[in-house]
Order: sequence, then structure tokens, then C-alpha cells
Amino acid sequence: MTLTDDVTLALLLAGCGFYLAGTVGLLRFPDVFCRLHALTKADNLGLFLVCSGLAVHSGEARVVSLLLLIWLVGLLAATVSAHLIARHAHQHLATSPEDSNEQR
Amino acid sequence: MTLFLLDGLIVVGLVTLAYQAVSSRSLFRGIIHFVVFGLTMALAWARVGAPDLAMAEAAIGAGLTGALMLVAYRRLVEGRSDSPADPAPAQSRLALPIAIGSGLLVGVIGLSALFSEVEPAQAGQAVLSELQQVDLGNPITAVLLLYRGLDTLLEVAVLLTAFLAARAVAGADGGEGSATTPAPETPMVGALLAVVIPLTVLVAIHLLRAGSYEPGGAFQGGAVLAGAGVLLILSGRIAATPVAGPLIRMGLLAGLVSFMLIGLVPLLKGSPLLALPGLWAVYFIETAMMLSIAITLILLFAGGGGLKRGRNG
Amino acid sequence: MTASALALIVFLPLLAACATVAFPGRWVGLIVRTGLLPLPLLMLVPTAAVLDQNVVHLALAGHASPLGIEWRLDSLSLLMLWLNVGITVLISLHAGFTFRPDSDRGRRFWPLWLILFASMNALVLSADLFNLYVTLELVTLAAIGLIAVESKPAALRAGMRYLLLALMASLLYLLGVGLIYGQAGTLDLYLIAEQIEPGWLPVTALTLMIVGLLIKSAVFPLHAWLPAAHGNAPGPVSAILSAMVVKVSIYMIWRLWFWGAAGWDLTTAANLMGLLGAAAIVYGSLAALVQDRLKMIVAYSTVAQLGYLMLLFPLASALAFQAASYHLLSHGLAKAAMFLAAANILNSVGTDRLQRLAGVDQRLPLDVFALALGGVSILGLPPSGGFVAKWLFLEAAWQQQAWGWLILVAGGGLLAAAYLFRVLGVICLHPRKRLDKRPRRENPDLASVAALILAVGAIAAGFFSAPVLDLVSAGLPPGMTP
Amino acid sequence: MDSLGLYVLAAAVLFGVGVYGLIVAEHLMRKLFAINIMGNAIFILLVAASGPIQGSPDPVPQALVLTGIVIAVSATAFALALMVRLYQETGQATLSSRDDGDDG
Repeated sequence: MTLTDDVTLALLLAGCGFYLAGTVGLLRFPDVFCRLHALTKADNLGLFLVCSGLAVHSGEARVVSLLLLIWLVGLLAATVSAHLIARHAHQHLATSPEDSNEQR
Repeated sequence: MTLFLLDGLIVVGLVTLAYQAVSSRSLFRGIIHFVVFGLTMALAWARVGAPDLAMAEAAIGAGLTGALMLVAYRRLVEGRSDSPADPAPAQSRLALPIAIGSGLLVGVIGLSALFSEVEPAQAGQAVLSELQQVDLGNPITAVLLLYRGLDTLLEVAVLLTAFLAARAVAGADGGEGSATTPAPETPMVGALLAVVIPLTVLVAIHLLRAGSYEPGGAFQGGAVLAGAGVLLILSGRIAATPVAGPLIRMGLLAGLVSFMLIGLVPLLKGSPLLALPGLWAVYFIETAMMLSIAITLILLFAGGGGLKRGRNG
Repeated sequence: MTASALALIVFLPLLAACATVAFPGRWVGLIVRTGLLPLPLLMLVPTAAVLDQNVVHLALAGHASPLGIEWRLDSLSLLMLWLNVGITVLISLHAGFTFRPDSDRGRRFWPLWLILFASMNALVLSADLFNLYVTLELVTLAAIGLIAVESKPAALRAGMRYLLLALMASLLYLLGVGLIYGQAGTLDLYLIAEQIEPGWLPVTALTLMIVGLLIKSAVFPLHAWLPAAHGNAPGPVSAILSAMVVKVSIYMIWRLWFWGAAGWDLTTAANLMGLLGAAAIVYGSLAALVQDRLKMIVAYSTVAQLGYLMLLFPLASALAFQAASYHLLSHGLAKAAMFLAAANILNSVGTDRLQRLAGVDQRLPLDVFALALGGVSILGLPPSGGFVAKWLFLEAAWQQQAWGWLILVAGGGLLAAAYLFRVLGVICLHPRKRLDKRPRRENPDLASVAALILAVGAIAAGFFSAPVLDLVSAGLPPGMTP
Repeated sequence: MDSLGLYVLAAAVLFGVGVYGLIVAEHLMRKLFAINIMGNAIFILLVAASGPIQGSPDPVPQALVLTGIVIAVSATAFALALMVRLYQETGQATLSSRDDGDDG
């Protein structure tokens, strides 16, 4: 185990932790907005940590830039879809847990 | 060990998702499970050493099949407040025994095929040894275009036939279906499209070009391109029309027609049918096929015969 | 020369299909004619080639198997090609009126029709197991698109049921192909026998493929989808479905059985296939006897007549092969004629319920005549093509002293007589129950003429059997001697 | 390749699940899920049935499966269109009930 391996492992584990937190939030929070909040924030950070872990592991400039691109596209997709879902929920749905549960 | 765990996780996921897809409470959930099943299948292909299939499965199997199912679901819910009638599963006492029996049969067949002592396949060996002579690094592209070209040609014909048959049974509303009702405009969508559409086109072209020496090719590229089209339809930038304009018609047929015509030309010189006259022909046909595949899939999604500029376009 | 002709026989209709999609205006009629009418002439070239050298091999793209795909043309595939070309061109005469090329219906119909035609040509030429799968999928999708083209609820439902079963059938076939490839290392149908011994895995693979194909060809007890699909499709489509589409999968079974598995001992399985055929003959005929719609009767008659094609497996002699091939030919012509005539009657009367058809012979004499002529061939009365086929079956069974099959063939004719005379009796033998209403719609003369030509063809097949039978016996499967 | 064996087992179970779904499910879309699942199981077997050539996987079955995937999506797309039309005409997206005895 070299230092890079250690750093990679730490970053990946941290990333998985955020994903786990996001998923728990998705399952446990009461309504759409809380869920989106948990999901997007935690998952974006999780993706960033996983990507940077892999970047440290590879160290090649090409791979690193590809990973950066993946993170950016992931961010963009998450942002826009969270925005659309939130807007739809805001306009059309009551925010009680049962209703949002139905729509998921 | 870790890899074995990963495989185990994928396999358990596949089975669970498949079961959920056919038996979950609501149809909508079923669709979602099926899409995730497709994505997990892509992981499985990557694990058994088939990256081309992984890409195809992710783009076509999960992505576009899922989109088509969602849009069909939407047509079923159209004009009703409740979710579409989803009759209770048939009570069949035979279902479980038959399912277990056929699963066992397939398992026995599969395992004995896997562990039977066979020579490496002649056809595969021939492909790998012939491959030295042409400048195509990806044996799968070589098989699809050079050695088993007729399969690929007819496969593009199958896709076209599915489209024509779907058009033939389309209802009177054919064209202006609800799939084309765009979401209300928001600046976020514009920003997304401005970034994602060029990027998707770039990825499609990359996949097409990469197909000759590494995983990728016309089908994967076409499916990714179709994804961009689906996004444009959903955001109301383009919309379906009942009848296609000349440009769309040309695009729809480009792959099949160019493959047939280029395949017929060698006959004039006394060469065999489908003996492609050089690698340029491979690239030309692949590009045309990618366009046709993308347009056919987009039209199938839109549920129309043609495309026009949409409400938000 | 042969290569170019065969290439055009497959690609010309396919290109025409693309052209009808590209130019959906008033040129459709002309394009369809360009895609169909040269085919009978083009067929002369491969015919000459087969008469000259018996078997023609074409390695597509110049890559012979196992690397590439080969086309292989012998007497049987030539017969299938001629049958497909002839029947499709004649039905197209009829379809030209039901689906006018310049109408919206026509624009939906003709591309699929041309693709169906081209894909069946490609299927009978192919020597490659996987390529056969692709062509078979093409045939199925185009055929079901055509069944549902008028979007009547019954046809939609029948098409959907057909589609689900056909997809399942294809999967079974595909699994078999994969196993064969794993064992033999090649996909060439005609190389399997050289490459592998009949162990349990190859036999399982063959079984899977054949069960898949039996579903697609609606052999009893896997026939449940056929009557609804054939009975509710538009007239020209019913005609091609019964005349060709179910036959091409039986053709594939013959190929797998007698060429692919040449030299394997399949006696038990052959008897089982024969029994399925026997059950199909009895069940199909009895079911036809109790139907009250003309098209359903004709459809159940197809279930019964397909049974005869299964008798080839237990009899397995040169004579039986001639008989089965000739049955394929004459049934194709007769059944196409009967479905077209039934479509004309349905179109004119507005229903095809039997009790409402009394006296229809007064109004539509040509169609009823075509129906009767087709019926004569189905019954196997001399001098029809059906008679030649049944006679050869009887001779083959006699030669092998297979009395069971002999009784079956003779009895099958009687059962067919029962349901066909019931139809003709209701139509012709009710002097007082004249149809009082005016025809709902007039049929163009050519629509009846097309049915009549096919019916006369089925009868004429009885007079000109010698050259066809010679051709068939020049291309017997390995191991059969005349 | 022991993991391939695991996937072959998975294919067997998937095939069984597909058969079960095909029998039990009433809604046509579920039947399509089932058929697609069975298809994927068979694709796995296709790749598994032929051994590797000098260490690398045989490209031919992979090319065949690629063709198979495209055919599967084509057939599914047409089946969905057929189902939607059937639903519009009859109000049902199932095959059960009512027989097919309408006048042709």
C-alpha cells in the first residue's frame, strides 16, 4: 500500500459514505423537497469524491480530465432534474408524504 | 474475492430487479425496475468481457427501450386521472412449476455448454486471423460490416420495418401524440440543452469513429444520438408530425439504402455481393446507419411519422 | 450472372420498399410494380443455374463460411422462391384494389408487403443459422404489421398474441443457434453434420430450434394463434400468411432436420412429429367443421393442411419428399385463391358468416368458382395439384407399408371434404334464400380474376407435375435416393 | 472464468423469472418486460456457450448479440405501438377476455 493507494481508498470510502447518506435521505425524508435536498447535495459530493479518488489512482492527465468531465455532466444533470422535479412538485402536488410517495 | 463479490452483487441485483419488473405493484414501478435492470445488464456485459455489448445495452437496451416504455405508459394514462388498469396477476397454479422447470432446464443447458470441452470456434478464429489483413482493430465491427454484412443490413431493415409497422398501426392522432407536449419552459432547460446536445453529438461521433478500433460503433453512436433527440422532444424543441418531410425521409432510409447500393456495386465488376470496396465504404455505411438508427428511434419515441420545429424551438 | 439475379431478387423489392417510403406521392404504384414485376423474369436465371449445376453456392462479400454468410440455392429453395414470387405477384394484383397505392391505407400497406416479400426470398436462400434468425424476425414483424394494418380490434388482438408467441419462439430458436455455434464453431447449416456428433447438447439445441419453429409455423398443438390471425387479417394478407409465411418456418425445420442433422438417428422424434401432423389434420378439420365464418374455416383448414407437411418426417423417403414439396406448392396456390375469394365475398356481402352467404354464388360466380376450385385441390380430388401430392403420400406410405399414415392421408381427405362441402352446400344449395340486399361494395373484376388464376393454378398443378417433381428429386436431402 | 459460470446461473434464474412473468402477468407491457428479460438471459448464454480463443473472447457471438439487442428493441417498439393502439380501440391493454369472433 503506497500513499496514493491510501488516499484513493480514503476518497472512495468517503464518497460511498455520502452516497449512502443521500440514499438514506431519499428513503427516509418525508416529502419531495427534503428528498431532493438530500439526494442532490450528498450525491454530487459523493460523485466528486469518487471521481477524485479514481483520478488520484490513475494520475494520467487524459483520465483525470475525463473524470472531471463526468463530474461536471453529472452535476449538470442532477441540478436540472432536481430543479424540474421541484418545480413540478411545487406547482402540481400537495406536499404531504403520501402524495409524494405516490408520484415517485 | 472482491470481484467475485461484485459479480454476486450484480447477479442478485439482476434477479431482484427482473422479478420486481414483472410483479411490482404499479406498472410505473415496473418500468423503472426494468430500466435499472437494463443498466445492471450493462454492468454484467462489462464483467464478462463484452464492452461493446455493455455500451449497446446501456444506450439501447436500457435507455431507449425505457424511454419507449415510458412514452407508451403515458399514452395509456392519457385522459384518465387514475393510473391505467393493471389487472391483478393471473392465478395460475402451474406458473411457478413451469418457471422453475424452464429455469432449471436452461441452467443445465447453459452450464453444460460452458463446461463442455470444445475447440475454439472456427468462425471466431477465422475472424481473428483475417483481422490482421484489414485496418480494423475492433473484431466486432469487422464481423458486423465485413464478414456478416448481410446480418447487419437486414438488422437495419428490421428496425425500419418496426418503425413502418408501428406507423401502420398508429391511431388517427398519429403524429401529435402527447409525448410531444413539452414541459413548461424554464431557463435551466435551455442551459442544459446548450451544453448537453453538443456534447452528446460529440460523444456519438466519437463512438462511431472509435468503433473501428475499440468498443463502439454505429449502433451505440446512433442510440446516443437518439438520446439527444429524445431530450429535444421532451423540451419541446422539436415535435412530431404525422408525415415526414423529405430530409427526415432521406435520413430514415440512408443506412439501409446506402448499404444495399454499395453492396450491389461490386456485382458490376464481377465481385461478390456485399464485398465492400474499401474501408471508406465501411465508414460511409456506418455513418449513414448511425443517422438512420438515430432518426428511426427518435420517431418511434415521438410516435410520429416526421419531425418539425417544436413549440419551444 | 446468377449472383446478380439472386441479389436483385432480394434487394429489388427491398429497395422498392424504401422508395415507397421516400416518395409516398403518386409514384407508389409505379414503384411497387418496378419492385415486383421484373422478379418472374429474373427468376429464370437462377432456374437455369439450378437445372445446370443442381446446387449454387454464393459466398457473400467473398467470405465463405465459417467466416462469412453463404447463400445456397438448390431445387427446394428454387421451388420456394418460385412459389413466393408467383403467389406474391398474383396476390398483389388483388391487393392493388384493397390497398390502392395512392391512398393512405396503401401507403401503410405496400412498404411492409414488399419487405415481407424480400425477407422471405432472403430466408429461403440463406444457409446461415443466425442469418435465418434475422430474416425470420423480419418476416414476422412485417407480417404482423400487415395483419394489424387496418387496426380492427380483433386483428390487433390476434396480431399481438402472434407477436408475443413469435418473440418467444425466436428466443428458443436463438438459444439453439448459440448452442450449435458453441459446439460446432460454425453457423453454416450445411456444415453442422460434418462438425458434430449427435450428443445430448446438439440434440437439445436442435430440439429448441425446432420447437421455436413449430410455434412459428402453428403446428398442432402450438397452433392457437393462427386462426385468429389468419381469419382477421385483410384478405391479401391472410392469403400470403397461409400460403407462404407459415411454410417458410416449416421449410426451415426440413432444412435443419434433413440437412443440418443429416445422418443422426431421429426415428422416435420423427414419429412424434408425424403424430403431431396427424393430430393437426384431425383437429384442424374438425374445428373447421364447426366454425361459422368463412375465413375462419379457411384458416382452420390451414392448420389441418400443415399437418401433411409433417408426415415427411416419419416417411422420410424420396417419394415422401416429392409429396411434401408438391403439397407445399399446391396448398400455397389453393389457399391463396380461397382466401382471396373469401375476401371478395366478405367485401361484397359485408360479412362472412356462413348462414348469411346463401345464394352468394348468384352474385359472385367467379369468386365462388375460385373457392370451389381451391377446395378441390385441398380435398385432393383429381386432376388437381393436391391430388398429385396426396397420391404421392399414399404411394410413399404404401411402399413402406406404413398403414397408419396411409389411412390418415385418405381419411384427411374425407374430413376436408366434410368442411368444404358444408361451405359450398350453404352457399349454393338454398334456392329460396336468395340474397335480397344489394351488394355492399362492388369488387373490381381483376380482384376475382386474381383469385381465379391462383385457383386454376392449383388445378393445373395436377397436369404439369412431372417437371416439378423431376426438379425436386434432383435436390433430395442427403441419404435419400429416388 | 468462474464468474462466467455465475452469470450462466443468473441467466437460468432470469429465464425462469421471465417465464413466470409471461404466464402470470396480464398487462401486455409486463409481458414485454418478461420477454425482454428472457431475451437477455439467452444473450448471456450465447456469449457463454463458445469458449475463448487464445485468451480473448470470441467476437462472433458478441456481434450476434449486438444484432440481437437491436432486433429486441425493434420488436419491443412495435409491440408497444400495437399495445397502445389496442388500448385506444378496446380500452384494454391485455389479451384476456372477449373472443376474436368479430366479423373479419
